[in-house]
Amino acid sequence: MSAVAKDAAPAAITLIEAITQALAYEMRADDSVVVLGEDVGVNGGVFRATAGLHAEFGSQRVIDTPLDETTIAGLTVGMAAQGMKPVAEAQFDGFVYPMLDHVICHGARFRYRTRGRLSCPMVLRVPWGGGIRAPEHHSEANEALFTNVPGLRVVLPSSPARAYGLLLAAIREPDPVIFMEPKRIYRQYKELVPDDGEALPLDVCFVLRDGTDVTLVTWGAQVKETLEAADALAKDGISAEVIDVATLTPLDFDTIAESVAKTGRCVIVHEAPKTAGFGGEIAARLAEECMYDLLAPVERVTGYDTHIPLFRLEMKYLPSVEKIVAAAKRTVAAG
Amino acid sequence: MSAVAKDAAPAAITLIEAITQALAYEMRADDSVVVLGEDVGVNGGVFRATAGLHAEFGSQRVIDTPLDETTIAGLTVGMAAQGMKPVAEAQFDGFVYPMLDHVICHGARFRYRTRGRLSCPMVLRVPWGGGIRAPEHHSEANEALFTNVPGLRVVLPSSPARAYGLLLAAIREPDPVIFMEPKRIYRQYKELVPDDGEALPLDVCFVLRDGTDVTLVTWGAQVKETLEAADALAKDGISAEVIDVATLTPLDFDTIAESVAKTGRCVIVHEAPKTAGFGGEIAARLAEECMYDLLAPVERVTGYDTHIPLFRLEMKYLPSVEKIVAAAKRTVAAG
Amino acid sequence: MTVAATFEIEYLQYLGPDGTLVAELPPQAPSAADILPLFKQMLLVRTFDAKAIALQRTGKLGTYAACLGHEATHVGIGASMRPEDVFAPSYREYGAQFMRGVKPRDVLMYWGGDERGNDFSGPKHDFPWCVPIATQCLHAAGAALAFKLRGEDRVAVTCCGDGGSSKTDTYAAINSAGAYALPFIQCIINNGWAISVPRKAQTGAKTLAQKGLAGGLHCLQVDGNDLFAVLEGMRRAMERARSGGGGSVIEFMTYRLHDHTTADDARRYRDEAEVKDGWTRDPMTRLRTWLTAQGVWDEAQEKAWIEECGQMVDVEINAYLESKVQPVEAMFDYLYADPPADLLAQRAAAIALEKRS
Amino acid sequence: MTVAATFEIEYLQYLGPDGTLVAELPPQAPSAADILPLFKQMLLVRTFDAKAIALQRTGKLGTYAACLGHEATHVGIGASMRPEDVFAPSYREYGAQFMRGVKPRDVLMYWGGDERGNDFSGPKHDFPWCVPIATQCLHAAGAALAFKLRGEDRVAVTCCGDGGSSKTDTYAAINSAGAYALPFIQCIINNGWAISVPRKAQTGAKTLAQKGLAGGLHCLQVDGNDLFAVLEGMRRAMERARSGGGGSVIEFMTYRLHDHTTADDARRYRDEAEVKDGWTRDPMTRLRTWLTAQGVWDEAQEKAWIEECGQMVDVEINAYLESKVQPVEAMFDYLYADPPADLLAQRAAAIALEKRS
Ligand SMILES: Cc1ncc(C[n+]2csc(CCOP(=O)(O)OP(=O)(O)O)c2C)c(N)n1
Ligand SMILES: Cc1ncc(C[n+]2csc(CCOP(=O)(O)OP(=O)(O)O)c2C)c(N)n1
Ligand SMILES: [Mg+2]
Ligand SMILES: [Mg+2]
Repeated sequence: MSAVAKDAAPAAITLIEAITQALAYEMRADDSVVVLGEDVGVNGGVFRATAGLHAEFGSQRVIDTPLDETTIAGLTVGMAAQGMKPVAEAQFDGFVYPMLDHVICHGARFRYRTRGRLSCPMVLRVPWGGGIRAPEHHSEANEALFTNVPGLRVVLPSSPARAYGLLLAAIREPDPVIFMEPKRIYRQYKELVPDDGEALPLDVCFVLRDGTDVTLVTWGAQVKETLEAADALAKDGISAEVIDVATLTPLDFDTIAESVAKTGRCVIVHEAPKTAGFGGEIAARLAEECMYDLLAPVERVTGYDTHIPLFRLEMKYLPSVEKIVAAAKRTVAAG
Repeated sequence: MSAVAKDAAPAAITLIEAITQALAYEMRADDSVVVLGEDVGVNGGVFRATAGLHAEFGSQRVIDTPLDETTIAGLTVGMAAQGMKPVAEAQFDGFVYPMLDHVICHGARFRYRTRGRLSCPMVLRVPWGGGIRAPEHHSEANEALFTNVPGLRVVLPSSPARAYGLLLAAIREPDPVIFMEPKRIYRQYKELVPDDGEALPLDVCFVLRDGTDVTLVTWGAQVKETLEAADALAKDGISAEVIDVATLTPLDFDTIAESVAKTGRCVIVHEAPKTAGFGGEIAARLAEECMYDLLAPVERVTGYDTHIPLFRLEMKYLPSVEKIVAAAKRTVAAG
Repeated sequence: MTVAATFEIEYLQYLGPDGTLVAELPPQAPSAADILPLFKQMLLVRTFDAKAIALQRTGKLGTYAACLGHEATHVGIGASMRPEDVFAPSYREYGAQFMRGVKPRDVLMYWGGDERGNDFSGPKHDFPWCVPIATQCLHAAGAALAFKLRGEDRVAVTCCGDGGSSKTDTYAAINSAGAYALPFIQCIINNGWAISVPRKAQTGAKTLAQKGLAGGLHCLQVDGNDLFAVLEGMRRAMERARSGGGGSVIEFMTYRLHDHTTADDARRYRDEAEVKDGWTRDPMTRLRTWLTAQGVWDEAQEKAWIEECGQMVDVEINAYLESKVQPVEAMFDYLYADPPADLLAQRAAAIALEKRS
Repeated sequence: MTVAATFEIEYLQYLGPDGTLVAELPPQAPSAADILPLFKQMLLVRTFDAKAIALQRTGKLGTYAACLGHEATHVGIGASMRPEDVFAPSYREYGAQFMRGVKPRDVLMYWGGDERGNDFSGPKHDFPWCVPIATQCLHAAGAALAFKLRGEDRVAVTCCGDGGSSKTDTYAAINSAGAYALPFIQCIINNGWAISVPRKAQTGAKTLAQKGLAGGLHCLQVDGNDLFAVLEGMRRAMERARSGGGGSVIEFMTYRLHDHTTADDARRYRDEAEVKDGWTRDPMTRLRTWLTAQGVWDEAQEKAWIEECGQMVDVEINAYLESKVQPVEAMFDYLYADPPADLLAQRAAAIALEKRS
């Protein structure tokens, strides 16, 4: 309950607690913010993201929905168009598909369609990605569903502090935000995240580590493996810069381009399938805008072009430190 | 009706007539093929793709559905898993979103999920793209919804002959195929398409024109503008090779790579929004695999990162000959 | 036999096709004098509709969805709402929207391929036209949920067709309206056809009104060509919604006298005889007969009014025809409140391209 | 008042919670001797369930969805089907599946994170477990449509929960089954909870059975803890389906005696008192009492049988525990009938990586 207690002394918190803290902060600050989804109420969400919110804000602000994702998405869009700021939860990434129609045809279009008369300041929170030994459809990395859709912002934090700051920004954003949460690192580590209501910008990539030989670009849970890969590379004398993209769209390509201008090499790491994953977009921008900076071909370390397997095999599907290191070394060897 | 008459003398037909011809051919050849969708029956489809089929095959084979895309997709998947070969129609690209859940979670997974016990030999036909002065949601180029999904094949023909051959292949394919039809060129021109039941391969790109200076890669309706751009470039002494990707996934990258190895330059043309459009994947592959062949940065000529406007402005949104020519010339000027 | 539940769905009809009353008017029925402006409104709608079709036929409008035959239902729905209520239409209910301040020119702009039609002159909170069938129903439910959470005395009204009643969104709207006891009215406008698919092919349900039972809503079927029945049905549903009694589903039985849209040719799938029969239940004729019998309307008045309607509509048409196409940057300017840098670069490039060509 | 339609939903219950008959058994009810194997099956299911939970608690299984309390419903559904019928389960109806030949080891493989569980020993045409709620209902409707088009005498049976009855897919399945008059049975297994959301929060509908009215299906509510009621309800629906009478919706009133899954802690949201009360309606107890009263069952038999069940389940558990993990290439090998070249290259790379590490 501490995550929602108003005057709790700052304590180190996990990523999921940072989500709760951001939700609670903004619900206190702005009456129009409501949370809705399956089991978000008394139960506090299957991942406990909304733990304590029902107790503090009641059923008028923390709303259990009937079990239907179309319903959640449609109600969210409708409420948002009428002056509320709904934060909807998809229980798992694999259940987001029935939400797409309302998000794409309406959420992403209300402002455009009505020349600004209506808008859709909604957030869709989506626990995202594999690696938690969960059942089928609890492990998808499907950000590419959203990244080709104009009018959306697709955000994927990878630390407690960034989760807090980016979620605050997402809720305050006047346009719809798809907020994907790397569930594998929900409870991976704690960090001190002051509950100061400070949002982080939705239009920048975060450079997590400076380096000179190769740029490792990633987002979400893979930030962990990527940083570890940078450590391993350092041991071999390779200096890797690590960038957490954080906001996939609209993309802050400048930060990536600057880094590659310096390093001349780039490895993109993500857990979604390779083909037409968002990594392709970044590689494409490099091919278009940074060709003369590149000393070596761009590499992508990604999930395979198959479905993430059930959990007995899933770790073999995901990008690993080993795979990232090998790719980085290839770029260094190449030029 | 001629398109479904069995012994009609071969006549030049349009792309949409080639679709009808392929459907009729395969329905005659294979009893398990059925067609379903909204208005596909007596009405023959809003684009007339199923014109005459109801008269020839009856309501047991040509099935009007209740007005619900979830229904169409779910029934299709269920029927396909039980030994039928349903060819479902989404009336327009903008109505495909409620179909995604069944297509992605089930159609693309039945074989994988059951280790081959069940499968899903379905085709989803989707009239695709803009430029016909239609109402809202009748003009989307949303192939990127499908290209990051393992287990699907995404096909987009661009001529009557390729529409015929690729649709036959799609229906015969034992796994699900998303068959997107460039509605802007449904009736653009006619060509002789013998009703010989010959399928075209689903794993190759088609080189429509040989060239030496720049490779223009495109699909769907933009093949028209791209060929015209090649003509215009030829007048300026620039020899453009034109590739119709046709099957986006699984991608035949080899054909593209070979061409770029020869020309050293590549312009990718598509009407979907640029960011995270499928063009990004092709550019990424070039950055990864063909960097040393590239004489100039890759260019993309695409829709803008906004929704295709209603029809008063839509042509300004779409790639034009002028934009393609300019991009190709930039690549030539660059190196 | 133990019975778990029983249900009964009422049917309302007062004014029969021949213009005489088939049942006593409800106590709350408007007087002839009060009905008259609504009849005039119906005539205005019909005038507009005919002119819009003509515009399309002469290439001056894109695809247009006519509302011929739906006037009593549409106008009755519009007349039953307050400005602060929210309306979530499909793409056909101009008659309801005109009563809320939407102008014919807005309709024409929309079907003329210009987004500004959706920035219409009606209530700023009303939803725009909605092409993806029945998705608007869930938006209305979301609006109703917002009203309930904020304690506002407002009702969300939405329309879908007989085809739309098959759409899962309609069920979702109905079910959530029931689950949250929302101030919500689902109008199902049963005009017999969903493009080429007849009502009976949509569902095995005997009535479309009974779709509401799946969500525990109050269900009612009314003669949608009888303005009195429309008004009484809406009155009951509004009263229930405003008094915290929750949502309703009303099925309006009407008939699509025109093609589905101007892009459709109904002769492919629909008997001329059926259409002829549809005309015998025309909502205008019966109301005209009744009003004339009541002595508040006559041929001369009708002629004068129709002329006036024509002039009013022509003003609107001219406003539409004279409207300038939006500049190319309009496709960028309304996407985000705070447009990202890359998009602004694309915008600049598009403008530059315009200038060049 | 003119009535457009009336509906009545029957409730079936024969064997009350105390094990005595509350109504005369239907003529088609099985004899005590014929019921006995089903009771034994229920005991087997319960034994399996307890052992599966224990396996999960000791880290030898992933998340598992228990079926404690659902045995009469599940076994009754399974017993009512023919092998050639198709079953489209959710993720909980092992009791029905075991009767169709699915083995406990298949269930364990699935929840143990191995796709081979879905290549189960049951009918090759049955659908696999389905995680996206209620999507299986539409697959069953699709199967039923295939049966109807091919003129096969087969019925498609599908299950969803009380939560699943809110899902738009369920409505879509019901509506299409009605529109095409399909041989289709929608079982709604109302166990009171959808994870933490109680039945009453799902919908304003008085019964879940009435969801079927929206599609014009026959609707029935039965006591899902009374095997006789389950069998009779299914018998009627099967007869209707086989005779071309179309689809049915049956709501089975039961209770989830366990947490939602082993990943859930129901104490967060559910009163212990309610669970205690749930146990008073346990489907096993009442049937045991009745069978004992009929003189076909006694404590000794039960003891012996439960021991036998334990042994049978242990064999299955061992088969599961001893199963080898699939090789890495398994994630590539079942994606396409005809795998594309790039995928084969990824497959080769994955195998190479395996060999290296
Ligand atoms: C989701 C979706 N699918 C298909 C269409 C194409 N379409 C437009 S109108 C229509 C029929 C609608 O019929 P009905 O709901 O009865 O309303 P009516 O047009 O008769 O008023 C169809 C299929 C659409 N607009 N949206
Ligand atoms: C589309 C979808 N949304 C959410 C979930 C997560 N989830 C799994 S089971 C469940 C509750 C199901 O309740 P009910 O339908 O009553 O069936 P029960 O588990 O009680 O048998 C939820 C929300 C899911 N599996 N699929
Ligand atoms: Mg209709
Ligand atoms: Mg339940």
